[in-house]
Amino acid sequence: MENIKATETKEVKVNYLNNGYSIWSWLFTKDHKRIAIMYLISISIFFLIGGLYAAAIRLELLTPQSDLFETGTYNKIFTHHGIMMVFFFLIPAIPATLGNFMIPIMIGAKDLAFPRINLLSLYLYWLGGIITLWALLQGGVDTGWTFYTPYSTTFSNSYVVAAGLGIFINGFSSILTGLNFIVTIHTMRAPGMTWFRLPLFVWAHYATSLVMILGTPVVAITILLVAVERIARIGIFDPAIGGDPILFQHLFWFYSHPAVYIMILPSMGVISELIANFSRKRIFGYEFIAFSSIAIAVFGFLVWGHHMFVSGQSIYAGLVFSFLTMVVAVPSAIKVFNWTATLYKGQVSYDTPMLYALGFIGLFLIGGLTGLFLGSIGLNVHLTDTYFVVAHFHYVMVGGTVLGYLGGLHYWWPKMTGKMYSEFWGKISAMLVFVGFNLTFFPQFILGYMGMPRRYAAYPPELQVLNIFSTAGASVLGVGLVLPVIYLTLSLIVGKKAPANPWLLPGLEWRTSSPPPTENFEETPVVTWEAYEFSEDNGLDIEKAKRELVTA
Amino acid sequence: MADTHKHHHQPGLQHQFENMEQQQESATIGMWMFLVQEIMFFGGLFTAYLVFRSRYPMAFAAGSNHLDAFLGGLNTLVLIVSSFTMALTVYYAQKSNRTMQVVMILLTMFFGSVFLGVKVIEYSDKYNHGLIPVTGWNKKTPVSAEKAELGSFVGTKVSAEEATHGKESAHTGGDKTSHDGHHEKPYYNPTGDFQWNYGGEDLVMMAKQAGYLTEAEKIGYFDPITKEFDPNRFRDKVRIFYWIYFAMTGLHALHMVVGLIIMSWLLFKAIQGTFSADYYSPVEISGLYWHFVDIVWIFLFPLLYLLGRHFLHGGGH
Amino acid sequence: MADKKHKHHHEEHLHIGIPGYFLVFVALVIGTIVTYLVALRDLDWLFPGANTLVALSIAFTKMSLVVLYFMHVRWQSNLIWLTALGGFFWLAIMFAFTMQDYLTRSVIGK
Amino acid sequence: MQQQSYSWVPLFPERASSFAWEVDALYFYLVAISVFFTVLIVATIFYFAIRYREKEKFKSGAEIHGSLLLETTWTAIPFVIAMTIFLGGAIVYYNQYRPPKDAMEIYVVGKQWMWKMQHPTGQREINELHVPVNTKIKLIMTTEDVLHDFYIPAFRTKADVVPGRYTTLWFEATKPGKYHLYCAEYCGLNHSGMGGWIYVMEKEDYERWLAGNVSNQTPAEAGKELFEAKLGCASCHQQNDQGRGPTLVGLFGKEVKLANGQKVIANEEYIRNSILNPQGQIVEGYQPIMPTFKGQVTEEQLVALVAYIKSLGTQPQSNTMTASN
Ligand code: HEA
Ligand code: HEA
Ligand code: HEC
Ligand code: CUA
Ligand SMILES: [Cu+2]
Repeated sequence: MENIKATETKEVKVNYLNNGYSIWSWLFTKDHKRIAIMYLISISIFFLIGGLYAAAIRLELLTPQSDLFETGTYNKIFTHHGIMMVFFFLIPAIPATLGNFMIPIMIGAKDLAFPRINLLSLYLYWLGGIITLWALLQGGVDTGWTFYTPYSTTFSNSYVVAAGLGIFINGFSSILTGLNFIVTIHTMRAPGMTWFRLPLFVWAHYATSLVMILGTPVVAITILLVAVERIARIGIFDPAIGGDPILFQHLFWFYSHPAVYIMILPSMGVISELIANFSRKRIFGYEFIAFSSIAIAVFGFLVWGHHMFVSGQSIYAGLVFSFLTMVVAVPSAIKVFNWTATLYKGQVSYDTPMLYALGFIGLFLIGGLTGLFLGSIGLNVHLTDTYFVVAHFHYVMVGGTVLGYLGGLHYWWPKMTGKMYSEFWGKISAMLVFVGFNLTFFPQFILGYMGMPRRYAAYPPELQVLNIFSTAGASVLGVGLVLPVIYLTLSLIVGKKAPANPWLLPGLEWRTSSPPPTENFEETPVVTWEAYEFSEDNGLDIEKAKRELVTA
Repeated sequence: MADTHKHHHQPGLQHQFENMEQQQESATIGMWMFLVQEIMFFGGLFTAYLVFRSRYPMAFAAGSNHLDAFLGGLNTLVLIVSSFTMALTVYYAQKSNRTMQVVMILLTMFFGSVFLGVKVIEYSDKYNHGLIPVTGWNKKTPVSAEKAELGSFVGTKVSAEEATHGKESAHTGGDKTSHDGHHEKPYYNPTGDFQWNYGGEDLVMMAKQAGYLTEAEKIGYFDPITKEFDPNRFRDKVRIFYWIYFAMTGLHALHMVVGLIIMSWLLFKAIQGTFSADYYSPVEISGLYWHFVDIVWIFLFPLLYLLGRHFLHGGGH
Repeated sequence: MADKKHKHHHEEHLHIGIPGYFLVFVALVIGTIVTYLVALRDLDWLFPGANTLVALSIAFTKMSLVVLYFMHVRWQSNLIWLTALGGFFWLAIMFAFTMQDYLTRSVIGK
Repeated sequence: MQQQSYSWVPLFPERASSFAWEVDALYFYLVAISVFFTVLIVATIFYFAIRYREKEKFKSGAEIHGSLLLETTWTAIPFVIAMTIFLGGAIVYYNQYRPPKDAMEIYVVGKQWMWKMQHPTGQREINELHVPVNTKIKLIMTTEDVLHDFYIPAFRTKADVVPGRYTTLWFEATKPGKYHLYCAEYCGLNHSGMGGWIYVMEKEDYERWLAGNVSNQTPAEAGKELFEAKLGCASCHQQNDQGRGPTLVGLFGKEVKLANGQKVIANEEYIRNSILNPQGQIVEGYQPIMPTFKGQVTEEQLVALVAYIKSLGTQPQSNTMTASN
């Protein structure tokens, strides 16, 4: 207590941002907060690159002919789009930025358990990213982000090895992040921070980390095998030399299905935070949300074959995978119902983060439900490899994860930067994203059922009208997504100074200054309250926080 | 503010931890998580092994028969000894016994190096016999007249007579005479190709009679039109075995090299007297890594060197 | 975790001591030799695949010894037990669900 | 030529196989479930959002922790519904993937980037498949190179073709007409051009077609169709030299430089040879990758092709990448 008062009187507090300005103080930092900021900048760049490729895809598909690009170029464009978005944007998006920044603070620790490994994982991410970018600039890759053999091992004439190497390295970045989180959550919790007092964001990341550790190595070795197979012309995937292309699919999806839960779970964690905090009440069914994260992570490993229903795997395996796919949908349903129930008798406010959170629920709902269409094996036969799949995964990945990510980014922005962003523009862009998104991807469900295959540079003219809608929507979506880049950046310069607790919330991260000091807390906090505790027992000095809010 | 730094007086305590216990616990859990990651990393290869072996057991048996099971077994023992000395390293660190610690680290490193040395011998043997599954990476022998006459019937085009010659010897040649029941032909490999010139027909025929061929083998080894045993097709499957062999043992050897690097660092620190009963967690977690690499080999040895060997030694099938 | 203090006795750290380690070591050596010798015998008269079963059982036993004693899991917290088991369990999942496809290709249909 | 068949329902694919209605029924079942849950959740959210909007700044909401009863309910109900979805899918799939014993067998070979079919009576087709209506047809499929996928949306069915293996697909067409055939597994450069048409014909028409009835087009028209769609020439020969093969615009009568240094005049004989025996005369600067069409094109079709290539003259060709007919 003494400490806080002492620092309050000082003019400029020492925080993680102003305790060193040199470039080295960033590049060699071991502070999880600085690493998170560097990640944030990096993934934003990759997102913009991926977004530019998306724009190119949508422009090409404006007309039925492949007139804007050669078919070969188009193939590279969607491949690059997928690789950039999945491996270099969406997978690290929430864990490496928001997670990296917030987890230690939320559990009352000074840092992650292994700060040096954290920095190493950033460097691996950069190295992987640069190698992959180099491959894309040299001539690109045209295998699709799924790298199916034997096209990728034998027939493709592009930079598969280099891109694969980049993804391989990037994989270890993800593994190390997961490892760090798990250890941190196990050993570094502040006194009194029991497992069931952890914010659900932390639970979600725990589950995510499990998937990272258990799944990522498999895709790493698989991609390595593809690369060696290309270089040495031997291998186990190309049937021309006795190998088996379906084995590749098994190994690839063993990771890449669970990987979709790497993408969605952290976002679900963010949504749990937002829904509870902006309703200003306990989350409904805390344990159920926490355990459903674990259940998703665990059962998510048993369903990968649903990407291979028509691949020639056995019918029996197809049925088992279809069955388990239905089972794994249930924990997601539990979450959705609990979030909805949380609003009941709350004090719901509609700041920008909450708008994103509500948008998330709607869009993830549609994305998840259409996942059931795909998981139903008889229906999948018609739908697989059509735009129905494209629409499904954009609904969960963009409508779900990206919205959750943006919600979280706005929510913690004052904490991370010490500045308030423009609420007006925040709301505008949230609306634009929501509308633009639906306009882009809803027509694709219909296109898919009509039979438009994915990865097509040219398509039959009778499908043009819906494609025009989709492209129009993408432009609105593009504007909606570029806006935050602008006003968030501007807020750093012209934004109001953020108080320690701008929303008057009980979480630990709101009990330290904005931006937090290097060691996160002036003194190690002792936790005596439950997560999302809005009653008097939460030990929050409400009056002081309100005073700050007014003066800021 | 000041009192948060008070722990720094404790040697080896990093700033993010409250106390040594927390730090050590983190290190141990961290290493275990890393090992789980390693299990899955090797797991991809084990899965590939499983899939192909369950389909082509005969080709795998034939392939593993040309690994040197004695050297493989020897290496297993070598690794076990090194694991033992590693365990003792941790023991002596816990006892704060610096001298014995250093001795044990040196021994561990010595056995680790022996292991790699044996591996080099094995690999070069494969190189000399054309068993590396990559074209051009084997020893190349120029076409010499008398060798070309004998010919190898696999991998290169051979005349009709040579082919029959090869077949005859396959049928009449002494099954019991050659040390592993295979028919070795002179090494003739102008392009450095993967050269499987040890037959395999009798093995497959034996298995066929006993009804042991899997569905995949019934298709995989035979010419679709003539329905005869096709040595080229058989060779393709054996090549898969060798590719998996090199991938798995190569990755394992790489882990050994990393292990040796870690041990060198440990040696350096141990000589400085860093480790004691109060602070030995680096030794402990390096040990975990070392033992893990040993465990991988404990499985690689039977899977690659031994399974299927009895097909040839047991006489029957 | 921080509230659950660890007992920190010296004896506990020394685990099984040199004689213990040596016993484990001897067991491992014997296991290796037995594996080698058995692999040369044909055990198919027992049941098909007997050789594989024996070889892998020995390997599992050896692994368990190393994990329990050399890697000290015997004395570790539940978490470490769970982690070690979990790793192998996950591998088993990968095996089982992949093989479920390959082994049933001809069961239904076709 | 037949016109493409469209569904009378807008934005809905034509339904033309015996099990298409099963797939559609399952689809609508799922649509109903989705609408139900979406409306339920969205309406609830809206209701709560308005009813419980913040009335006083920073006031706390009610103290509610959860309810075991509710949790059980909303675990059990989705689980049961999910199981019905699984069962529905399993039944539909089972019917789709077990080929009947008495089906007519057609062989299909995928190849970058064309489909080659062979009828039981020996007729071969490329990128087109003529089948009789109300007849069970089983496709036995493989590929020469990479994965492809034989997809007919109007029949609601598809299956990957895998190199080194046979996969099968069966259907019974129920409505005469002309339907899209797509390659639905990404296979490289011209994946989106690797399509064609399925012609479902009345049984008598099919017999007549088998007997070799041809339509009354001019040879050049017929050749254009062969070139652009049926034989897939256009996948390599485009209106500029960007394709994998040389452009054929303005070829006729030109002097062609061959890889072996020779020069030849591109006359009818040369074009014919280039189609039947492409490896015989390799054009300078190109790889000998053009497959032979010997045995796949009839003499009649050859004539048509030559007529078409002649007709290309020097005028620019229409965009050959369009998937239109
Ligand atoms: C964030 C990423 C993400 C997420 C979370 C999901 C979630 C799900 N996905 Fe998706 N999926 C992808 C990303 C994702 N997917 C990607 C990228 C691909 C394509 C890859 C490629 O080929 O390029 C893909 C492809 C894909 C396929 C293969 C399609 C094909 O190629 O043939 C299938 C098939 O089963 C599928 C199913 C599901 C299911 C059942 C869920 C479930 O987890 C969804 C669960 C959620 C709900 C069910 C909603 C909430 C429910 C309720 C409120 C109540 C009602 C519930 C019931 C009645 C059960 N997905
Ligand atoms: C995280 C994952 C992610 C995200 C966010 C997106 C975002 C988008 N995607 Fe993508 N998509 C994939 C993952 C993702 N996608 C994957 C995995 C595939 C499959 C690839 C494959 O088949 O191999 C795919 C495929 C795919 C296709 C199918 C291609 C095909 O099969 O032929 C289409 C088509 O419409 C598409 C569109 C879009 C659009 C319009 C967006 C929009 O949401 C994007 C909106 C964003 C922007 C528009 C960026 C904003 C910035 C700018 C516009 C630049 C301005 C620049 C500056 C100011 C510097 N995507
Ligand atoms: C797989 C790609 C491919 C397909 C399909 C293909 N070609 Fe070719 N074609 C080539 C290539 C490459 C060359 C140049 C090398 C050569 O002469 O073989 C060529 C050369 C030719 C030539 C000689 C051109 C010249 O400039 O002298 C003619 C004529 C021709 N093709 C006609 C056809 C016709 C007609 C078809 C369809 C029935 C067809 N091709 C299908 C790739 C293809
Ligand atoms: Cu063939 Cu796509
Ligand atoms: Cu999936």
